[in-house]
Amino acid sequence: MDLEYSADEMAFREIVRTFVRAELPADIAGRVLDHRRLSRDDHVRWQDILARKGWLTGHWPRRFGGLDWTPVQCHLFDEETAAAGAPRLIPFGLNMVAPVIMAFGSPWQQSHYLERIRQNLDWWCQGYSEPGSGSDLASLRTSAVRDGDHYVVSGQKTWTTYAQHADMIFCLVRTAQGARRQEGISFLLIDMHSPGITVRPIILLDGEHEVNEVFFDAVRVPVENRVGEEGRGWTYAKYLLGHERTNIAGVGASKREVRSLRELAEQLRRDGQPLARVESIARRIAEIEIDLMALEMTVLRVLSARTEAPGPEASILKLRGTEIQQAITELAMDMAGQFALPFVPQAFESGGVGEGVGPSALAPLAARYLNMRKVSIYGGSNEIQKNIIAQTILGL
Amino acid sequence: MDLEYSADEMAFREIVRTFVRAELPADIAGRVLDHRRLSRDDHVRWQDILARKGWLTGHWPRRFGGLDWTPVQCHLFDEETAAAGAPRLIPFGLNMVAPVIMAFGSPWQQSHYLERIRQNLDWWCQGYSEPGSGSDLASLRTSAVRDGDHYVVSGQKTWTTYAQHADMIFCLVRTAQGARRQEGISFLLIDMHSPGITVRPIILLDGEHEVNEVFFDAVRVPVENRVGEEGRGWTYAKYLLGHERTNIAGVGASKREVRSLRELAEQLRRDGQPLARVESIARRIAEIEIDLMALEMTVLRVLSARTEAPGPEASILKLRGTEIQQAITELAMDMAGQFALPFVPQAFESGGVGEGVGPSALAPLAARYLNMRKVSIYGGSNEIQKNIIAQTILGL
Amino acid sequence: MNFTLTEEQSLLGDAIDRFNADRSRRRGVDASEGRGRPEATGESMRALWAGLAELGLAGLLVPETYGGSQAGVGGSMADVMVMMQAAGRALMVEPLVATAVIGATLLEADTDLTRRAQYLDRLVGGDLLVALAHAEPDASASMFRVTTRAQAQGDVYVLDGRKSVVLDGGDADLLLVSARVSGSADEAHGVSLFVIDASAPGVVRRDYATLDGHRACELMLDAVRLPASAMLGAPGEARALIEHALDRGSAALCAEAVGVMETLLAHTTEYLRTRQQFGQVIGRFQVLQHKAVDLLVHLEQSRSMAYLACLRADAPDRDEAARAVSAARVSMARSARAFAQTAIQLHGGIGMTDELPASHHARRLSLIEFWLGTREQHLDRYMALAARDEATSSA
Amino acid sequence: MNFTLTEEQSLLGDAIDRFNADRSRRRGVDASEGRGRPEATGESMRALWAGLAELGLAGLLVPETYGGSQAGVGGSMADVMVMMQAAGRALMVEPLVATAVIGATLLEADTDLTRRAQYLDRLVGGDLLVALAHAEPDASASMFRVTTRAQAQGDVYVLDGRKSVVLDGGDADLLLVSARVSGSADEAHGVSLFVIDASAPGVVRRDYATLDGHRACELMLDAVRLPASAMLGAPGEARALIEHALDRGSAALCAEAVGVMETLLAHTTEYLRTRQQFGQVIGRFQVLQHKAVDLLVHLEQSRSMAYLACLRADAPDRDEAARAVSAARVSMARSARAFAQTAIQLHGGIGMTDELPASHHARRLSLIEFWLGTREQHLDRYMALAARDEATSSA
Repeated sequence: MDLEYSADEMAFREIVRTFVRAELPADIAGRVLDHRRLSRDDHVRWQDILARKGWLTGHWPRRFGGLDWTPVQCHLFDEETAAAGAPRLIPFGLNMVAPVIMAFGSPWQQSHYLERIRQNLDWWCQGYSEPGSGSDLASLRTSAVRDGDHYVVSGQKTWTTYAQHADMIFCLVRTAQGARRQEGISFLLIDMHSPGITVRPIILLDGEHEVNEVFFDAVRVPVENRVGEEGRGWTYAKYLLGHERTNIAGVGASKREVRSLRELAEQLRRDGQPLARVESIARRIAEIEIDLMALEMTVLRVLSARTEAPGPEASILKLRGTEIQQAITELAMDMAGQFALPFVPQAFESGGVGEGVGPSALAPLAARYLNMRKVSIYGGSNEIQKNIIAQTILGL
Repeated sequence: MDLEYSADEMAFREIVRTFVRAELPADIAGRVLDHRRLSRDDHVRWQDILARKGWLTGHWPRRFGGLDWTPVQCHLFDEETAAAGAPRLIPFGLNMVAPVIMAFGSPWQQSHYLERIRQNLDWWCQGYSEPGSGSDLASLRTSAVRDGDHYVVSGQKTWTTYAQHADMIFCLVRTAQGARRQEGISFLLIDMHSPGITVRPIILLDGEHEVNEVFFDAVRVPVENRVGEEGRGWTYAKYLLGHERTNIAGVGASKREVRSLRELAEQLRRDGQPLARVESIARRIAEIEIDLMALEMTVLRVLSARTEAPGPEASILKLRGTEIQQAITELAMDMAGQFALPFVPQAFESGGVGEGVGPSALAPLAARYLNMRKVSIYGGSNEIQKNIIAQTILGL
Repeated sequence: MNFTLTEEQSLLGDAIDRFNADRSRRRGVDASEGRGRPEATGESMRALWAGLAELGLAGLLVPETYGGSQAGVGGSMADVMVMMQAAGRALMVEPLVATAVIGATLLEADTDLTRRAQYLDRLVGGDLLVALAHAEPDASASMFRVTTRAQAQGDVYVLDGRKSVVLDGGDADLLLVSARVSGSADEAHGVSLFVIDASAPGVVRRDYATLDGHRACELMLDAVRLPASAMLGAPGEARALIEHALDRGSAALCAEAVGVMETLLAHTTEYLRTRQQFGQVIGRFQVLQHKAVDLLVHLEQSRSMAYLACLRADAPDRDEAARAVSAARVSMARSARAFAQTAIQLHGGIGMTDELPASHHARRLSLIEFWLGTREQHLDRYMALAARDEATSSA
Repeated sequence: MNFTLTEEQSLLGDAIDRFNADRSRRRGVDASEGRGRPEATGESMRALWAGLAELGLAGLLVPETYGGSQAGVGGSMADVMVMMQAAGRALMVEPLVATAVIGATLLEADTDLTRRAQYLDRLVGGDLLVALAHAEPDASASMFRVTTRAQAQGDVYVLDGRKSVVLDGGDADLLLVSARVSGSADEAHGVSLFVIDASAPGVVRRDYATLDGHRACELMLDAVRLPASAMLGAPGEARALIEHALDRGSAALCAEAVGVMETLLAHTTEYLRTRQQFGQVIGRFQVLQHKAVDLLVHLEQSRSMAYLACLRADAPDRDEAARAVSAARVSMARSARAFAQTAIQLHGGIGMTDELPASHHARRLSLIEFWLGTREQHLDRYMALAARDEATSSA
């Protein structure tokens, strides 16, 4: 038993740190650290930089062009990049569809799509939820009807994050009516530029455009774009879900945000004293920090217990990870006091148009607080995670 | 709209206060205020004093020998007696079986049993729960078989509070197997001194003997002791439940306990300072006090909205009442620090044998903390209360 | 003790509900959908306010002598409670708290009787929007730290300073500004209240939206020169008045929160009763049922505390009033936050959208939680008052 | 980074589990039922302790030179973690923390090498029970307030004072007592540690049970005369040593909590899977499922923090060690309380009875939560250390 990083791991951390310090564009880092809006281009630029270094896919197996990073290396990479203010990696290609293609994809899909993801050539999005099937994913109704060597896809997906930016979407579609609803579902890779696809923005309560409705009107998809066997999509989707949740723990980013809370506490004053010296505030920061230590240790335990993707215990990480993320923004609101109220959408643009309305660090806060309500809803709501844990781990 | 007590109400409060000051035996009040164990005799003595004054049943209608107190008068009586350290009134006769007998009992039952309750001649207990039917009361199996002008009762009740003291028990028994489980249940009044009744103590986690198992081995009960019609016991039981919960809000006692917290905070020191000056402690006391204000206002709203027994909103009072009671003892534990650990059963006896083990006010604390876990379980667990609210008030 | 509305009060509540329903119908949206924001409909705030004034809302607290509180209703905080609950139900954005509650309270205390009559007359008629500018950028635990300076120079005062998050301040005709004529930042005495025309030279307002769709402003006072008569009340002794006005405002917000919760709970249970997942309505899931129950419990507690705050805000014993109001604010703040978060969570993704009313109600609850003092500020105030009370009673 | 037990550690855990299972079989009760209290079985604590010493538990932390830590296991806090988790699983009441962890740590630091060898030899053999008497009746936020006085009079020290809630102090042969040779109550320097025979004149112990069935005592020192040699280590410089011993003790408690939670979770889910109400097992009710999930989450967090505490308690950087241990205690304290309360609630009435193991586990969790520092004390300590760390790194 040993909690310390090995010499090799420390060296790896140092290499990542040095690289990030040199290569992460300052304007992007500034926007991340100040909680401003990131453009598509910000994400692409940073991911291109990593792709050139081979680090976009450092966690992939070597046979698919990855570097076989260990779980601890992945954790260190996440921590170092997050700390420096790198944008989070858009996970849909890298961490969601890629493992499915690796495990179940055809040789062509593997050589074509994985290579393009590795080079950061495609922006992927995820076509799972539908208006009638949110938590109850298996009730999905978007249909794919075989027509020669194509499927003709019709239906609607919703809550599709960044569909407005995407080149590709991976979709669960119904190719047959099974006896069980989980049967007859297939897993398709669809070009977002195909005729018949329409994207409609959904504006969230913070005024932002992150998610979309995606409409499919007789969209023709080559059969070779089906992953694995027809009708077995549910199996692949479950495989994928295990991967998605791991990332949601978000330890690296939360550590950065706790540091930012500490800075805010030094900067903001109450009765002339920095908030850091107000006991009730200092205690809450300390408690969040301690919760985050417990989460980080749990992530490391789960990661080092297995080389395979973590199972249902990933749900625990998602639960605690999102609770901590929400606690951080709530505390920031309480620290802001009256300045929790201004809602200045321009503040999201770099340059701080929030100026003149309280401390500029607080300008995007109300929107961020509202936005963070989503983390306990998406990727399987926290209630669904608890159902999974109760059934799978506790056998209830 | 007016939040102030009327002149009449103020006068009533003064009369109660004066009486209690003069008549409540000091030894009993001392035990209540110091959280020591009360004997059967303590309860009986105090209830006799009230009975002589007619106040044991002040809340009863005049036609049954009561004084027709208004809900506000009842609230003031509860508050004044609790504040002075009076034992809580044993509710099983006064507030539980009495309303049922008033509403559904025979003239003989009304004249006989109600009069004996009014004079504090019988100690009642409640025979509802069985080993297999706790939350799911309707699954009860204790049987009553008709034999001439008697029922022969066999079976087992459990969690029977103070059965060891009781002269009478009101029981739900099964007189027939109905199509629905709620059918075929009858409501019997049984003499605890009847042959065939055995009481076995259940020792709780604090070492106390409060509850019991009660075994019925072919106990003969006169048919005239059945309340209302045979097979309609479920209706009477539901009627009763509405009454029981109201009392569980326990505002008067909680107000007394908050005062006791404040005294403790003046008495205990940390680093030479009274705890009352430690911000984190002072805040928690204030928050509990505020919660209690909200509860009291809600009780008064519910009470003044109707002269009938409150409906499902009583569940809200039970929920919040018990949460506050538990919060009070938890805070006391936190204030006690290391002195939360000693567990000195003798401390329950008056005279403070806890002496020599930290401040004597803390001697019964660990046991009280453990004991208070029960309030969210008994009288319909808080989960059951929420089910009731969801179904009855919210229509879910 | 009596929690019953008078018939007039019931009628007032109904009238406001009807007014809002009519207005929504005209706009083609549901009354409870929180689509009331003028900028969303192109209507002018002035016109809307005039409509409300006709209903008697602008002058609800104003004594009959000045044209307010007619037809047996008005003049008391109990009436304000009824009004604000209705306002909350429909997510009204008009400056009821700023003008009709806080503004009216302050103007009624004006010792310049001519001006008082003039302003109150305009206020009752809907012709005068007022905002109190009191809080400053450097937050204080007490809510009564004032560093804005009013320097006497001959027979004028020169005001310098900055006021923050002045709700409805951007639209106001009249700004009531607290400024220090003497003493240090936290001293109770030495604060005066000035009546300033919003168009006075040196007054700069930076207007912005708040997270719920209200508007607020930052107010910069740069050598604003005012005649001595601009002072409302005795020099340096405005704190008690401001505190009373803010307490009335806080009590009004407690009542507004109740209205918002009522509608949001109705929306949420309706959603739970209709949304299907896993072959049944999601309201059948016990965990969601219990969370909905938590909402109801928050609502009922908040309702109780709104009574307490509104019916005690005008108590003759100022400490008692303040203690009740701050207790209510502490309780309401916690409930408002938990309520907003839980209601969104129960709606799932759709609760996150701007499209659905739920998010609008949740945002209003956040505004109410933070305006006129945070939970911690009110808790500290409650504690200080409780300590003072104990010191007195044991003395 | 590596969370895997060595083979020897796994064997140690198994051996303790087996030992407890055997013992329970002999007593005719289930190993996990918390019926291990000697007074309940008529067994003597001495005999039980001798058995554990044979297993190597008494001397687990003692270096091999003194006869401890044999067969490739022992000598590290990682081994203690394994031991304490097993101890928690079976609710052992023997003085593992008092003697084998805290006592051994202190005695090993003895600079009197002959005495060190002698005592450690007896300790390893199970022939010496030790208790640290440090906390005093007047609680302090720092946990290091010492007012017990050791007055030098010629070549003896005279001790006067009182120590509170000395866990396992009533049975101890040897009391290790912190007392002040100079300075004021809260000063870091000036505290010495004295080795006192429990039968020394002037030593009075008032023995009592704690809420979980352990025993503790109040220790009254009334002019206890000790030779100068009774002092362990350098005069006035015992604080660092005591702090290290307490940190090891706290880390051990974190591990014990994990063991208790493991068994209690197993009991609780078993109950949920078998108890029937409303025609189904109650484990089908979603609300109860989610509460059981909360238990699991608390367990997994506590397990993570037990690793952190145990593997960092001996870190060369004492501040780092202290920060990790206090963080773990804060997290564990909250989890222990919530876990105990929720587990009882999930059991319903039966969880309130002395008869069922659940209540015994719950009570042990309460003991662990409060012993060697409350949640608030550890949080304050963590904050003070974090502040010190920041001051250093920014300097």
